[in-house]
Amino acid sequence: MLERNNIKQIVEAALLCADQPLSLDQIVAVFADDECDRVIIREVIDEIERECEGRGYELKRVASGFRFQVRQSLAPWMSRMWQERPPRYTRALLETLALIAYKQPVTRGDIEQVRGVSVGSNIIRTLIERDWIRVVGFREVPGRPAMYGTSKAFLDYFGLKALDELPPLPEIKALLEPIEAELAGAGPEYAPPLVSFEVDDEADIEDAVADAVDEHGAIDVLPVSGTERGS
Amino acid sequence: MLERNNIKQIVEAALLCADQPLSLDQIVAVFADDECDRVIIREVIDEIERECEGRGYELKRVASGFRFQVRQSLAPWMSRMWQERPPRYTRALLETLALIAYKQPVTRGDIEQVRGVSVGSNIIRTLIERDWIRVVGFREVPGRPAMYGTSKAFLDYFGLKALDELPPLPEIKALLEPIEAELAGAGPEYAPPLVSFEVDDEADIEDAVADAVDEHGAIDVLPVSGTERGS
Amino acid sequence: MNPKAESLEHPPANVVRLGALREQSADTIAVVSGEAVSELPVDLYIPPDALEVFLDTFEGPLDLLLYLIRRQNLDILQVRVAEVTRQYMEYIELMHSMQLELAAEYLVMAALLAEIKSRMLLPRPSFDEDDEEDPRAQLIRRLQEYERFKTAAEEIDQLPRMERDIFRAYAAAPDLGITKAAPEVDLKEVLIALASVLNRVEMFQRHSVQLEPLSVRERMSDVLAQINGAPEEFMPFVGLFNMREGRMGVIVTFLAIMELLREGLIDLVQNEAFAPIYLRAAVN
Repeated sequence: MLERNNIKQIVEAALLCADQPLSLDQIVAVFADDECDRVIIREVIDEIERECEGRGYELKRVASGFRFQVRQSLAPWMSRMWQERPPRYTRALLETLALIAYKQPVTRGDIEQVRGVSVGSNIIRTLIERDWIRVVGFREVPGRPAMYGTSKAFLDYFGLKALDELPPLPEIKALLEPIEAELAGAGPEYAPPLVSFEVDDEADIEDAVADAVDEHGAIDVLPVSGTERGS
Repeated sequence: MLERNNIKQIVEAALLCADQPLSLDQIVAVFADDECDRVIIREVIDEIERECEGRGYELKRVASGFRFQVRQSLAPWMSRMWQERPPRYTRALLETLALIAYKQPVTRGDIEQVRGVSVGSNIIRTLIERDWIRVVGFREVPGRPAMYGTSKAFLDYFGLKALDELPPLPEIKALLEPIEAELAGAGPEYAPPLVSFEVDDEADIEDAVADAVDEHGAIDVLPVSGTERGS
Repeated sequence: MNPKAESLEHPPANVVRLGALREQSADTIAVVSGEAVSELPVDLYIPPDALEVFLDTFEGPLDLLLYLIRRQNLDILQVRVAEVTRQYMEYIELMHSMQLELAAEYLVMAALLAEIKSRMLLPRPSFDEDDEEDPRAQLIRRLQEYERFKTAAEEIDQLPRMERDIFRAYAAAPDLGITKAAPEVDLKEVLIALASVLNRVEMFQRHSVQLEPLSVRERMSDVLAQINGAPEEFMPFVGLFNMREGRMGVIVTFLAIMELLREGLIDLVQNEAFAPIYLRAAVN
C-alpha cells in the first residue's frame, strides 16, 4: 500500500498528463493492485478538488470522467495566447495525414515504415485534436498499436463527399512533376532571396543574424560594406 | 493593475494550457500593458515554483521557457497510462545527434568522418522533423554542404536549459597503450618491461605463459637461452 | 609443423593476446619448444554462427574494431591479414543481402588494416619523414574519437526525455468564445506531401506502395470502428451492411471486410453451417 500523500500526487499527475478526461476506472488502473484501493482514490480526488480553490484551474467532472480545466473567468487572458496567426502544419504532418487517408487503417509503425522516419506523437495528437483522424481499432500484435483512419470532419474540411473523391495515385504523381521541373530548371541560376540588415555596432551582428534566421530560416551571411555588395 | 493573486492564477493557467514551454516574454504578453509588470511576473513564477512542493508536478525551466511537468519520480505510474511504448531511437540516430550536439556546427561529412559510415538521409530528416536539429549555414567548400546545429526543441525534449547541461563529452580513453606511447615519441626505443620466467620442462611453457599473461596482461615472448638474452 | 606450435595457434577458449610485439626480425617472433613461430596465435574474434547477430549490432567498421579491441582483446596491429580478409569477406557476403552500402566501409577498413600490417613488415623508414602520418596513429585517433561520441550517444539515451520519462502537465483551456485558430490547409498541399513521400519510397526501394481503392479503405476504417465500438465482443456480419447504399455500397463493405480479414485485423466466427456470421477484432 502506498502512502496516502503519494497516492494523491500520482492521481494529480495522472489527471494532468492525460490528454483526455480520466474515469475512476482509468485512474485505478494506473496503480498496481496492492498499491491502493478505490475508496482512497475517491477520497483523494475530493481532496484534490478542494485544494484547487484559489488556483487558476479546477477539477471538472465531465461525462467521461475527471479533468483539470482552467477557470472560465480566466478565458480572456487565455484567448490572448492564441490570437497570433496560427502556425503552419509541418511537412511531416501533411505526409502523415495523406498516408492515413490513402492507407487506412494504419498504425504509426506502418506510417514510419513508408516514410522511413519516426512519427512524433505530437503529430498524431494534433491530427486527433483537429478531429481529422480517429482511432478505429488496435492491431493485435505486441504493444497493441492503435490503427488510425480519417473522419467525417476530414472529408468535410476538404469538401469531399467520400474518400474516393481524392485523386488516384498516378494523378498525384503528376502533381509533383511541374514542381520538380521548376527546381531542375532553376539549376545553378537559383538565387535565394536576399535579406539585408544594417548594424551599427559589431556586437549587434549576432542578434541581427539570429532574428533574421528566426524569420527566414537558414541564411547565409555575405559581407557587405557601405552600399557595396559582396558577390 | 491586477491583484497579485489574480496575476498568479493567470500565469499558472497560461502555463498549464500552453502547448509549448512559455518564455517570460510570452507570459508577459498574456497581460494587457497596464495589468502588471515584468518584475511581479518574475516573483509570481518563483512563488508558483515553490508552491509545487509536495504536489505531483513541478515547474521546470527548459531552453525555451517554463513548463509544468510531472515529477520525475512518478514517471513509472504515468507510463502505465499509455498503451503505446515510447519511441526508441537507433544508435545511428543517437550517435548522429551526439555529434551534432557536441560538435556543432557540423556537416554530414564531418559526422561520417567520425562514425566511419555514411549517415542515412532518413536520420537527418527525422532529426529535422523532430525539430531537434536545423540547418545553421553552409560550409563554403565545393558542394556547399549544410551545417547542422541543435535547436531549443532538442533541449526542451531532454529537459535541459542550455547545451552546457549535457553530460560532458567523454574524455579520450587509452587504446593500445604501447603503440600510443611509441607514436607519442618514445619511438623505436620504447621497451616494454621484461618479465622473465624459467621453465624446466618444455611442456610447462604454455602454463607459464598463461600465468604471466594473467599477471601482466599482454606479453611478448622472446627467445632466451641460458643466461643470454635475445634482442 | 610442430604440434606445440599448432596448438598455440588455436588456443582453446580465451584468446591469448601477445601484444606489443613488433616484427622487427620479420620472420622469427618467438621460439616455442625450440621451434621458430612465425605466425601469431591470435585467433579472431567472432564465432561465425554469431555473425548475423553481430552485424545488426555494429554501427560500422569502427564500432566493430572497437569491440574487437575492447572486448575481445584483439590487437588490431597483430592481426593476420589473411584471416581479417577472410572474415571481412564473410561480412561483406552477408551484408550483400542486407544493406549494400555498408559493405564498402568495411572493405575500406580491411584494406587499412592490411596496409598497416604490410608497412610493419617492411623495413622501418627513417623516423622524421613527417610527410605522411603513421596510419596506425591515424586509426587509433579515429577509434578514440569515435568511442567518445559512441559513449556520448549512450549518455544522451539515458537522459530523462519527453514521451518516456518526462510528462508535461496540461489542463484543458476554458471555453474561449473564439475557437482556437487552426492552420488552414489546402488539399493540394496534402496531395503534394503524399506524392513526395511516395517518390522517396520509390527512390529507396523498388516495390511501390500498394493501395486499395479508396472507398474500400475508408469502409475498412468504418467497419473497424463499428466493431470496436460494439458493446459486445461480436458484431453480426449482416449488421454491417446498409441496404440503402445499394448494390455498390454492399460490395464496398464486403470488399472492406475481406481486406480486413486478409490483413488479419478481424476474425469471422460462425458456430455451425448456415448459422449467423459474427465479426470481432482479431485476437492472437
